[in-house]
Amino acid sequence: MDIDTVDLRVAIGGLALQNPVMTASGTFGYGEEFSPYVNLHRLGAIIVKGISLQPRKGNPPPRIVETPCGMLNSIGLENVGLDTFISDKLPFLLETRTKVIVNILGDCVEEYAELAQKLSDHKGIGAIEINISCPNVKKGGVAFGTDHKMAAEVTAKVRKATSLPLIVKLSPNVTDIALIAKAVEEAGCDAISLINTLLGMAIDIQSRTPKLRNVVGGLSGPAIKPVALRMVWQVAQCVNVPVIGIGGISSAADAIEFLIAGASAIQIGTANFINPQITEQIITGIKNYLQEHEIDSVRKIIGSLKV
Amino acid sequence: MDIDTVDLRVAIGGLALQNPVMTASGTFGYGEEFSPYVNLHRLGAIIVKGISLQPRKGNPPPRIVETPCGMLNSIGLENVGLDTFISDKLPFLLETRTKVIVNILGDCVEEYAELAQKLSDHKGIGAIEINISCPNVKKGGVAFGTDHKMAAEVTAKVRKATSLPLIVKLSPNVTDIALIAKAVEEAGCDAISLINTLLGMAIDIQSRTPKLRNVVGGLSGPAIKPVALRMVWQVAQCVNVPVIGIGGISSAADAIEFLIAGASAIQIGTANFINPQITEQIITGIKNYLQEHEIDSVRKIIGSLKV
Amino acid sequence: MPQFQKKAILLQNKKVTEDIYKITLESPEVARAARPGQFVMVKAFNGFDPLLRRPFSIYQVTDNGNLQLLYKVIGKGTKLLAGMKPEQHIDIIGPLGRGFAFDRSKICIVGGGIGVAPLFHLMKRVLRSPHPSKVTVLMGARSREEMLGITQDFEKLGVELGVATDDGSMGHKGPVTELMGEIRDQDAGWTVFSCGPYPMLKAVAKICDEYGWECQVSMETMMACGVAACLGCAIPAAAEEIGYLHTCKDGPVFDARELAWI
Amino acid sequence: MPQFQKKAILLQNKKVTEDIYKITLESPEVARAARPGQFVMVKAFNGFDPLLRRPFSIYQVTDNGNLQLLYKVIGKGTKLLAGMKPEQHIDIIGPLGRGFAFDRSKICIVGGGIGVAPLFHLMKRVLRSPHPSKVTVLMGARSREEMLGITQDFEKLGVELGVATDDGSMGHKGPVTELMGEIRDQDAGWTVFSCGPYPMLKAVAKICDEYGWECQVSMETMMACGVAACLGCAIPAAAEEIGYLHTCKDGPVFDARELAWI
Ligand SMILES: Cc1cc2nc3c(=O)[nH]c(=O)nc-3n(C[C@H](O)[C@H](O)[C@H](O)COP(=O)(O)OP(=O)(O)OC[C@H]3O[C@@H](n4cnc5c(N)ncnc54)[C@H](O)[C@@H]3O)c2cc1C
Ligand SMILES: Cc1cc2nc3c(=O)[nH]c(=O)nc-3n(C[C@H](O)[C@H](O)[C@H](O)COP(=O)(O)OP(=O)(O)OC[C@H]3O[C@@H](n4cnc5c(N)ncnc54)[C@H](O)[C@@H]3O)c2cc1C
Ligand SMILES: Cc1cc2nc3c(=O)[nH]c(=O)nc-3n(C[C@H](O)[C@H](O)[C@H](O)COP(=O)(O)O)c2cc1C
Ligand SMILES: Cc1cc2nc3c(=O)[nH]c(=O)nc-3n(C[C@H](O)[C@H](O)[C@H](O)COP(=O)(O)O)c2cc1C
Ligand code: FES
Ligand code: FES
Repeated sequence: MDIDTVDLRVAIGGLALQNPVMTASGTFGYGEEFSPYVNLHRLGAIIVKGISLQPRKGNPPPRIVETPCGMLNSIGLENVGLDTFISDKLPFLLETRTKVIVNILGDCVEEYAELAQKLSDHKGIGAIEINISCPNVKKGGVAFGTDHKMAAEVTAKVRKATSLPLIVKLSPNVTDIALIAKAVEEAGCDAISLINTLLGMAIDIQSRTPKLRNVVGGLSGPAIKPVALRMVWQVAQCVNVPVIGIGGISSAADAIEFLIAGASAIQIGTANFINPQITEQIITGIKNYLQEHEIDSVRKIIGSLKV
Repeated sequence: MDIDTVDLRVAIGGLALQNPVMTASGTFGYGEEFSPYVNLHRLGAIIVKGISLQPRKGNPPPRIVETPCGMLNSIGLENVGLDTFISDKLPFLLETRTKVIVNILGDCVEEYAELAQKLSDHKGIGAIEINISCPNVKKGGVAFGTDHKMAAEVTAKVRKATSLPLIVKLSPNVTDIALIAKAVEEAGCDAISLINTLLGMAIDIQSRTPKLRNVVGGLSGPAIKPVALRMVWQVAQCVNVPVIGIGGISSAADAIEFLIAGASAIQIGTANFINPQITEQIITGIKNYLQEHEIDSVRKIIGSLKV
Repeated sequence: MPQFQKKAILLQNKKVTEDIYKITLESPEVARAARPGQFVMVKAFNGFDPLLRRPFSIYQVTDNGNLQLLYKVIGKGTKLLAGMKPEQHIDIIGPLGRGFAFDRSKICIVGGGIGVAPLFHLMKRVLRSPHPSKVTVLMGARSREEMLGITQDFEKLGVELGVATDDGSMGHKGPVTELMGEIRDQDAGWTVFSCGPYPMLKAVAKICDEYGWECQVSMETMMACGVAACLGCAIPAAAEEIGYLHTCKDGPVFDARELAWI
Repeated sequence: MPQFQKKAILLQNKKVTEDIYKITLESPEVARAARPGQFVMVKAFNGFDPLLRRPFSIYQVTDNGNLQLLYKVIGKGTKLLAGMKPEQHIDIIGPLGRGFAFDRSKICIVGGGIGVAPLFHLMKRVLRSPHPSKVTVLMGARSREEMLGITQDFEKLGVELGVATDDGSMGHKGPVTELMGEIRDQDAGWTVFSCGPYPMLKAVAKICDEYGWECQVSMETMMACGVAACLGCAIPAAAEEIGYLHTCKDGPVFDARELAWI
């Protein structure tokens, strides 16, 4: 089979992508930061750092710490805010051939809805991804994503506010990921992405203080891959909307595992830090795998796990 | 400070240990397997492979797969069963100076209770640890440990069946670990150990089959340490019974992190496979740390995290 | 059965073919205790990635009393091992498991590829025993190059080899098991000792069953501990009431009739 | 500002003192683009443990156009780096960040320990500029041994050094900041360029503020990406409305007045 006949295109709830490889929110800045290293035009989609209505300063440092095959972060959702994003960051992104997905976050349901609505006014945005791992300030700070009712509520409100393709990004810190997935599907999302980071912690034994100033943070990187893959498989089996796999993906082989488990596309997070060229290498790697196995379209391996 | 004046003794719900270092269930066989490598007399306690009323054959292979800084297992609770344990395994263990803790598992509440009661008849058993990560067969196979009511029920029933110190070992695959911890405390346990393994998965991309025959398995090893430490810290803050920290501990520094986070003792699991001498090395390492910091008792660092 | 955890000193790490290496380790206690068919668990890398030890059969104990392993570079762990240099330390546990039982007098050794590893140790011990047995060695490999890599030491012992290659570049073209028929008529009552890929071992076991020969096979499964603690190395037993045997303790050498061959 | 991800070739990895190494890398593009005070992100290990790249200041670009780093062995990453041998490849990203702005004419360099790393590159460039500035170099170290390790290249340039050691085994006994007072009276209007441990930099910043001198400091924070994407390298800004600056993009060299010094 000729390598050029391999078809990498996938569709995520109405959004057509040239290939299934996206960058995960918070790990690829606003795209521009990686332009010296990657051909941005080749990516499936760029998902930008989570945006809130107002700019946020984030948590005090230290904000990151390395752990075995992983890292903890407590960035605290620092971002430039919606207005600066639209004026300073979006124009550069829209010049790429790649789809732009805006990750949004808020303290309450209304904030999410307002963000979605305002973003819908801007041409060129491919989709909205809602980060529901944030605390619901009106509900005592419990994360939206850990309660299926809150998760459904925020999804439904955002659904009403926009006609853009809507991706809901799930938190893995739950007993029953399928329950949350079904709830947000029913509430009207077009796709589900998972996983966000696992809650973790590290301690400096010399000073007996937490290594993160925020005490706890989100675990990402290869360490979490087995958990992410399991959750993607569970969710892909119980929803009808496309699933996007995230968590520790650091090679084409990793990405292919998620596709086989049922993900229609994947996101690369922490691996961008270690190898800024990883996204392009994974696109090439998926293509080579398909050619070697004489499979003409990536869509044919999605959910093809034999159990 | 003289190294010999460092006091490593801790008490776990009435069980006095010469030091806080135990071996985690399922990773140290029945003790004997490690006798060529470790001086078993030096350990705080040996926790044996989970025992059921009847022998169990376990899951079909492959049962283990390596992951980044971790491993997945789906042993399927293979064990020799209560009777053989008592007749063939226990006598060897009772000859050591080290406390013996029996980890138990069952398909239903009654089985746990019966096991606890029968074990209570045997002199020399230091404590019982209940593994509530097993599926409750009568409740559709949902794990006891993922529902606070089921967790409390099995704890209460076992509590009635034995007067031995009772440790409940929690599953980390839950939204709110504190909720489960408080429920089993209220149901009468003497200590809480955590974490058991995180549910994970791996796929062979050549054959497109799961790498574990059982599809999913339990993730253990250094990869899970940040999650385990976070959960230990959360639980230690909301219960009054002693907490035992487990998860990825592979060095004295790791063990000390858990003690500082609030664990009164710790268990070493996967690290035994990589370095069979690790338990003794960790005991020595804790002692050295205390001496260097001029702390005369390990009890003084338990829960000493400054936040 | 003495067992040790020791820091062995790497003496030599020699490339034998494109992807096969022979490594010589100084570890007197382990070498002294090692019997043919046993293995060691090797940790040749710091850090936790890769995490687990890797099992390797004992290829031989050299005349100087050193331990030798023959290994094929497959993935991360063996790649790191291949990069190691003399004087570095390698943490090993061993000797582990149940080896070959070879008091029989008519021995047929059947090896496939890197599966030769435990068979050379056996061969040497057999030749040295007071009543040397009648020995036939049949060896399979992908190609002439691989064959030369795995048989070179056998040739030094002066034993005669029946060889088969997948590509026909040396000896019989086809699976090594096709050579077993040839010795059938020579004489009855061979005991076969075999190691190689699972499909080959399955075929060897079947042929032996047919011919009424005894058959001992060295098996591979994933292993985490190597010391019978994790129960990860389960292998289906022939007897259903047994369920699973464990490769690290009940094996790696099994009587072929003990296993289910599914 | 061109930036690259390149496989640099290790040319030399030389032990300078007990725990300080100087590593020379062939990476012409990065070397050509490098300005004093900038850094590179280094991945010198395969596998995911350790996972993250490590940031190192550019110590100098040698006369042959090679990149040189001076590093202290602290933990896993630097230990692995110290074990690397000539001809091995090291993946680097750089040059990164904002370097020193040194068009001023009266330059005082204040270094502490391994904090000397970015200052030597600066020193060389300053001496080569068409209107060479008046330069004073003040250096602090724990001991004579460490001092000799970090100042040897400065001495080759023929610059005069004020030195201070913690144990008094060389030069002034006490913190290097105590030497700053001595040059105060000589003349007004120094611009100070400093790198070293946080408490030292804080003291330097305070003294400069008092004396009315300009002060540029090279800061260290944990970094995951080095390219302004992760926002992990936050450092508190003096101006509350700014909140945090980011060491990899706004730094690592900051005007001391930009920072909060908490
Ligand atoms: C008892 C026994 C004896 C062996 N003797 C030899 C020998 O003498 N020479 C030789 O070349 N090989 C031998 N092997 C196989 C050898 O252990 C694997 O090739 C090696 O572990 C691969 O490691 P890796 O990191 O290079 O590969 P990886 O990339 O980690 O894995 C590749 C494959 O190697 C196997 N493997 C990986 N880790 C383990 C493990 N912990 N236990 C078992 N299998 C594993 C798996 O099939 C895996 O899919 C033996 C295996 C066993 C069980
Ligand atoms: C801009 C910048 C320039 C630097 N320049 C030099 C230099 O020229 N020479 C030199 O010796 N050191 C320099 N450092 C410090 C150097 O990065 C650390 O010493 C090194 O990363 C330690 O790695 P390790 O694996 O040996 O230590 P570890 O055991 O991993 O950690 C020990 C300590 O090193 C620091 N560290 C570890 N990883 C990172 C990271 N990714 N980012 C920042 N800090 C980290 C932390 O304080 C950590 O507690 C610089 C740091 C920064 C931020
Ligand atoms: C430094 C950092 C910042 C992140 N910021 C965000 C964010 O703003 N919004 C979001 O939805 N996820 C955020 N994430 C989560 C990632 O998008 C991703 O879900 C997670 O890191 C797991 O993938 P990985 O293991 O490939 O990194 C962040 C992750 C990291 C490491
Ligand atoms: C191979 C294996 C078998 C295990 N068997 C049991 C068991 O029978 N009962 C139990 O409560 N936990 C069992 N566990 C869980 C461990 O006791 C421990 O909680 C877990 O592995 C996390 O610790 P670690 O990261 O130090 O291994 C097992 C773990 C492994 C790796
Ligand atoms: S490898 Fe652990 S029991 Fe056999
Ligand atoms: S290190 Fe990632 S933003 Fe600075």
